[in-house]
Amino acid sequence: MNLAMNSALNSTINSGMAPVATPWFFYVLAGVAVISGVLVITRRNAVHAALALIVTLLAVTGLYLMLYAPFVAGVQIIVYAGGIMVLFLFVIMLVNIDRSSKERRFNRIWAVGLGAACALLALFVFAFTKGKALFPDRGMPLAEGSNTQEIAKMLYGEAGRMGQYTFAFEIASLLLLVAILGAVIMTKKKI
Amino acid sequence: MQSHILSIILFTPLVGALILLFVPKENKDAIRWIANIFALGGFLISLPLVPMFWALRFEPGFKFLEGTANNWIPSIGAGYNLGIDGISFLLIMLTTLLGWISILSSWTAIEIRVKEYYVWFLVLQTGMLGVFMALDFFLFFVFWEAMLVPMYLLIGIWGGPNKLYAAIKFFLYTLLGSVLMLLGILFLYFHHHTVTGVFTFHIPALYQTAPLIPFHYAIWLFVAFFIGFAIKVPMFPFHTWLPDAHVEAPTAGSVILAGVLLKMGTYGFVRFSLPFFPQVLTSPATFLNVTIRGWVIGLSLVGIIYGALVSLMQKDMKKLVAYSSVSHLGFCTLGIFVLVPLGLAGSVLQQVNHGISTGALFLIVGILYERRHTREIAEYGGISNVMPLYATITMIMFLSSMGLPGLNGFIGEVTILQGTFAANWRWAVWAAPGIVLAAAYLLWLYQRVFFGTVTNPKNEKLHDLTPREILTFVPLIVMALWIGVYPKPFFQILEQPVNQIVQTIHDKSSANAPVAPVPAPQAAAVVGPKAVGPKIIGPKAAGTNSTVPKASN
Amino acid sequence: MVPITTLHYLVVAAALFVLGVIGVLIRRNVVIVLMSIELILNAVNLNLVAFSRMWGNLHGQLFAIFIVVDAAAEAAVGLGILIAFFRNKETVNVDEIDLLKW
Amino acid sequence: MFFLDHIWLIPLFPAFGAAMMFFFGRRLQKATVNAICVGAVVVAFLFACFTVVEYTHFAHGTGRPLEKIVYTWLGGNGHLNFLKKDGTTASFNADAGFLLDPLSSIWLLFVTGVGMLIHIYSVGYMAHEGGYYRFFGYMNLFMFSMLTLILANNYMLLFVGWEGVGLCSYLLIGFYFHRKSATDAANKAFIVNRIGDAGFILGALTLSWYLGSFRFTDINALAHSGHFAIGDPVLTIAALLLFVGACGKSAQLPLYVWLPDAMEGPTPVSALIHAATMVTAGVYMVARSNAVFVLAPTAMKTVAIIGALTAVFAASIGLVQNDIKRVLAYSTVSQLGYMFLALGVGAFAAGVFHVFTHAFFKALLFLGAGSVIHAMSGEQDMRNMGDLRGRIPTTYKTMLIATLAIAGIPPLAGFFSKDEILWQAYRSAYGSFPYLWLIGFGTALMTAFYMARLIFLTFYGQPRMSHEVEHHIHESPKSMTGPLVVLAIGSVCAGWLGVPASLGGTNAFGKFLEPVFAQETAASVAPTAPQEPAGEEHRGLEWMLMVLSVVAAVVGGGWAYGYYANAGKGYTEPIAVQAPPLYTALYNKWFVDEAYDYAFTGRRKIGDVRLGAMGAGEASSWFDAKIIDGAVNDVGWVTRAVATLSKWWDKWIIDGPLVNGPAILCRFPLSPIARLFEWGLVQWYALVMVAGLLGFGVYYVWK
Repeated sequence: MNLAMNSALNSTINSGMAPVATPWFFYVLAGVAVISGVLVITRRNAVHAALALIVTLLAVTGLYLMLYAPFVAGVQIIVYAGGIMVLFLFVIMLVNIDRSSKERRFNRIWAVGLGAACALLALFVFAFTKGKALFPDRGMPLAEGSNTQEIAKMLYGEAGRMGQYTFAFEIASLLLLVAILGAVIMTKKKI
Repeated sequence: MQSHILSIILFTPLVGALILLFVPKENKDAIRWIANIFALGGFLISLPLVPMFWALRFEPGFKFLEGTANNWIPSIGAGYNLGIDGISFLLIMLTTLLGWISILSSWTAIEIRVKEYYVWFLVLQTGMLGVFMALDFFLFFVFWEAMLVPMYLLIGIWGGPNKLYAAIKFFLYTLLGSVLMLLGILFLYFHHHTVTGVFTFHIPALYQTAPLIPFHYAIWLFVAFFIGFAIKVPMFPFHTWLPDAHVEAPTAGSVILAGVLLKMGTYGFVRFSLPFFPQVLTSPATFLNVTIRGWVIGLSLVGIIYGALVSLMQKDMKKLVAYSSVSHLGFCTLGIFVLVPLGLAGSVLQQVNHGISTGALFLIVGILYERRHTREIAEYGGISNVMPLYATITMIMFLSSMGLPGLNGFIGEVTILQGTFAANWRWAVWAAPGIVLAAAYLLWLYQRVFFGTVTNPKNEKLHDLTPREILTFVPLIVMALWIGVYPKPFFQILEQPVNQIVQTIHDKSSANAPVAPVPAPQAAAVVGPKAVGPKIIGPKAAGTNSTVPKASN
Repeated sequence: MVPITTLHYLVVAAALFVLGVIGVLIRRNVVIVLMSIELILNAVNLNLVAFSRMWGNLHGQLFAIFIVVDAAAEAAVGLGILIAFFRNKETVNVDEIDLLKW
Repeated sequence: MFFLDHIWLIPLFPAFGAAMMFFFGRRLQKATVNAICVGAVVVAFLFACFTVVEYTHFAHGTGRPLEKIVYTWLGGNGHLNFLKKDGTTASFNADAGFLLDPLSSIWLLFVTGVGMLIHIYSVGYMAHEGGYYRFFGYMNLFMFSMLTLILANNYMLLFVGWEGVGLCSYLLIGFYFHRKSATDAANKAFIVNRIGDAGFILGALTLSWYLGSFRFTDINALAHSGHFAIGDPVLTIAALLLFVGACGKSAQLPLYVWLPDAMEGPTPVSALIHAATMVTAGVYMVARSNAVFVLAPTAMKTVAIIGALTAVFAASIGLVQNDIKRVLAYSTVSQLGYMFLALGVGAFAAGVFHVFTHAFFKALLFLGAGSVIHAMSGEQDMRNMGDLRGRIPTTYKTMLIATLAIAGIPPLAGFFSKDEILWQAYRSAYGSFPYLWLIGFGTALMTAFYMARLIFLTFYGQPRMSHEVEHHIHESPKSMTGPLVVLAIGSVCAGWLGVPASLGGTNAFGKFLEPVFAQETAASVAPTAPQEPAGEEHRGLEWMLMVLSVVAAVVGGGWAYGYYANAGKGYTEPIAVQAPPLYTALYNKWFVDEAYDYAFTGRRKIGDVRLGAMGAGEASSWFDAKIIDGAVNDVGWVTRAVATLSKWWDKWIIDGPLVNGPAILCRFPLSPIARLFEWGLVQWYALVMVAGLLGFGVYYVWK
């Protein structure tokens, strides 16, 4: 049943449905993401950096949507933009931002770091140009409508059987639990 | 049919220990209450086992089995397998009872590091129970070693003035035995693989293959296991860790040490040495014209008399009781190695009796120690003037320990002696002086401590037993009287396993002698579909097998 | 106009990745270092989702979700450490966190 | 059949009393204690009487034993088997079962009867003592154990009572526990008894191993079955081992030493335990095992010889003792020797008869002595007594009767039983033992002498006590004199139950016991022993022996009269005058205690050497500490030495040039360079990671 549906969907999509958005939409989102990424690492004020990061995340969310990944996009908004960034903002408020905003932004070896990063960028560029042929022109289409169900099946299983990722999922929840406990214990004033 | 009562009994103390970890260490009374509740709970939880076991007491084999073979670490063939028979059942009940009593007795005795003390004690309790329940050698060894550490800490932290010496001696000495035993276990493990092609630590499976070991290996294996267990018992030349450990250990530690830990050695003899090496036990003279069994029994007899003589001259009460353990355990090992069902039954019963009586003796010494902080006999005298109730209870337990009929000690001793008579009357005659000397050292001790007038002014103000202390003795006295007056249920519980053990020894040793090994059908069933059938070890092995003599009953 | 291929996304992801690396390597403020790590993780996520699209199955997306979980855990613990540290040393500058230097 | 069916209740009455004392005694009034404890024994006595009456109806003169099994005590469901000597298997089994036959009936009656009287006596005697409830608790516990002993139907249950009475004896001897001599005596009693007990238990186990059962009825049946030849070695060994037990309990050579010391206990205890009941347990046990003993002539001979030697040995010591209770104690040992002599020559009934009569007059003597001591405010030394006959007349009269009885003056009880023994020894079926008769005769002479000496020193002569004591002398209360009178009647009349045929009697006592012993006597006589002499032919000889022993009694008494009748302060002992070395030896009890202390207990050293148990203990302790533990510690020392060596090697060789050398090398020229990579900045480490990443990337791209 599952298989049949998948193949049916694939055939309809392959038969020439257009991508969700036009290319310029991609360029806009990519540009926003990169520019606000630059802001994240350059802003002196951490609050500003955090806001820039939120923008980046939202732009990346847009990119996810363009990639037929609505569920991941949702997670991205809810967990990242909603949860993690609030956490960051709280922490920024807790720690002393006045002082850090007056000090040097970069450490002493910033030049080396920048050089290394540039080298990395160069490596990427080189790799991409060299390996361009490896990537197909258009991606395999995915069923957008049933995306969440499909993910759910893989995560939770169906018809009483464990899904492929159920165990990993449980482990992940345990990881979160440990992280929560760890965070609580570390931030408690007196244990 | 799969009942989990054994696991429940086994892990109740451990749960208590885990819960104690979350109690703040300043809150000593809460810690004591929780530890006591879990110790008492451990005992109460084990009580349902009594009717359950009683219903099955005539069934052959192990009961309340848990887990299938090799289910724990399949890759090496280790399993979480529990199961008990009458022998382990009695020892388990003894362990839960003594565990509760000794934890109860520590209420006021332990004032420093209370939390750690109780945590370790409860861990120790689980370790001991595991030893008696495990049906997998790997699991057995884990528990065997697991209870070593808590005991080491109990002696080393809460012990007397010379505690470090005693603790390290105890640890190293016992570890030496454990290492030898581990080597033996590994040999059995690989031998099982050689014969059947399966790696497993499952004890019932090893029962099938161990008797096939060629004699000249088996004898060394026997010695390895023997030393491991003999140190634990302790038998005559391996006993010197015992007085030191006892003298330095806290009261409850001594109670558990004497009451349960020593039984692990004798339990090992019964559970492993006998069924694994029938060919060694029934072999003719091997060393200096005496059979292996003769040597072991000789050591037991020497232990009986020697322990009694040494305790006669002790000046330290705890040391006296410790050496008396050597003497009593000599009776136990004697009963085991006469290889007669009666002797074996008496030996197990005597182990229980020794746990009750000597446990109580250590409690008794501990009570005086707690009040006066000395164990020198010369420091006391006339105690029955100031502590009459204590004196009465002491008298009862002394009588139980020296084997007065109507109390428990007699039942075990006379059963062992009757069994010994059936094997060789000379052995019984040599054991008899132990009975006389037991009366001598205990009564002399009693006279010096309790009789006379109070000569030491420090003893004038001693207060008699508190209700809590009385409570620690009541179950022991009840058990002593019960076993003494109506031991039939105990004999009924023991009948089946001891007959089975002796039967297998005689069967194996006679069936095994000249023929090539044939795995019993049960072995195939145990090892499952992977069994590749018998692998004849080769002409060399067959040749050596043929030199194994017939059993000479 | 050139159709948007997987490579486009990879380029964007690479850019974000490098930005994140730069942030990790040169910023002194620990908070911003942590944010840069989030940036790196996002870049990886973007890659995964793009590859998921490329191969036409959902494993990539699932990995992305797991990485989000991991990011959340990492942020929680990291910020916890940060607060504990800040309470003791009154600083959030990463080059002053050198207690283990010797 | 109510009483026979509930025979197991008899021991439980005193057990109940003891339990009450154990749990509540401390809080009870003396009157309540009396009601419970004395009441329990009275009830037990009445119950025992009814039981025996019912038993006589049950047995109809056949003497068939009544067995009542309450529950299985030792043994499970019968699957605990062991190999007998002949290779067949037998089941390990001992019941909590009771056996009533003529033998146990007699013991039952006199134990409960005498016990009851002594309990009543104790109410008066112990009235002013501390630990009243404790005393009666122990006494009741003793009654329980003794009744278990005599009613048991197998050796193991008998052993329960056997050790139980030993324990009670221990507790009661040590009743005045603040006195070291008392506790020493208690320990001595228990430990010496334990030696006997070890023998007993080995004997019982031997029997079980050989015959496959602990039960008396089974063993008797097997012994009668004719499967076993007379002189069977295993049975001989078993009988000898059992006799070791009897020696311990009944104070025979060489284990008699505890009994004289046992006089440290309160006097009623001496009367009940160390004269009338417990010490006869050995006799009971040997009589009970007669079937086995009869098959073992060597053992019988041993019993007879030991008995005779004990009799004369103890009597000789009794001649010169000054402590009134000690004289009686040695007298008891001596009389017990008589009993064993009788058993040893196969005259079981005569031995039992002497036990029976002895219970009355010896209990009476002890109680009378207690009354004297009571009157003398605790004085026990006869040298400080004298001329008491007018001041405590009841005591005097009753004690006189007892003395005449024990000396063997007709027609008092002792005459019949003692003469029966002497006659049987003389004409014994076990080969002729005129020597034994001679020893017995000499003992009779000595008995008369020391008993008369006791009476004259105590009740005649001139008063030798201090004035305060003299002032306080008074007759004892009714509760004490009452039992004395009853026992005196018994001492007079008990013998009439067994008037021998030669004196025109019917020997009812012997007839009653006949079923227990009859077959055995016949069986044993058959092959070797000479034909039993016909009564008529030997009647003259028997009369002659009777007259001889009466003459001996009179002569002994007359001697004593000559020496002691007018003893004043500083009177002389005739033996001390005529044979001083002998007197020293006798006065010091032939130095047996000292010899034992040197040889067996090790309480005394020979020079610097300590022998015996304590010597062995010291040697073992030294061996343990120095050799065994020394070896263990030496192993530890060697390990440590090796470890120290290793440490040195480690520190100066391995750690020095080999480890630190390169380290120094690194530190000086190399470390500044290396430090570039490790300078503690987190971001530097991150940079290294990025470099690594780059490296990998480059590798994969250009590969």
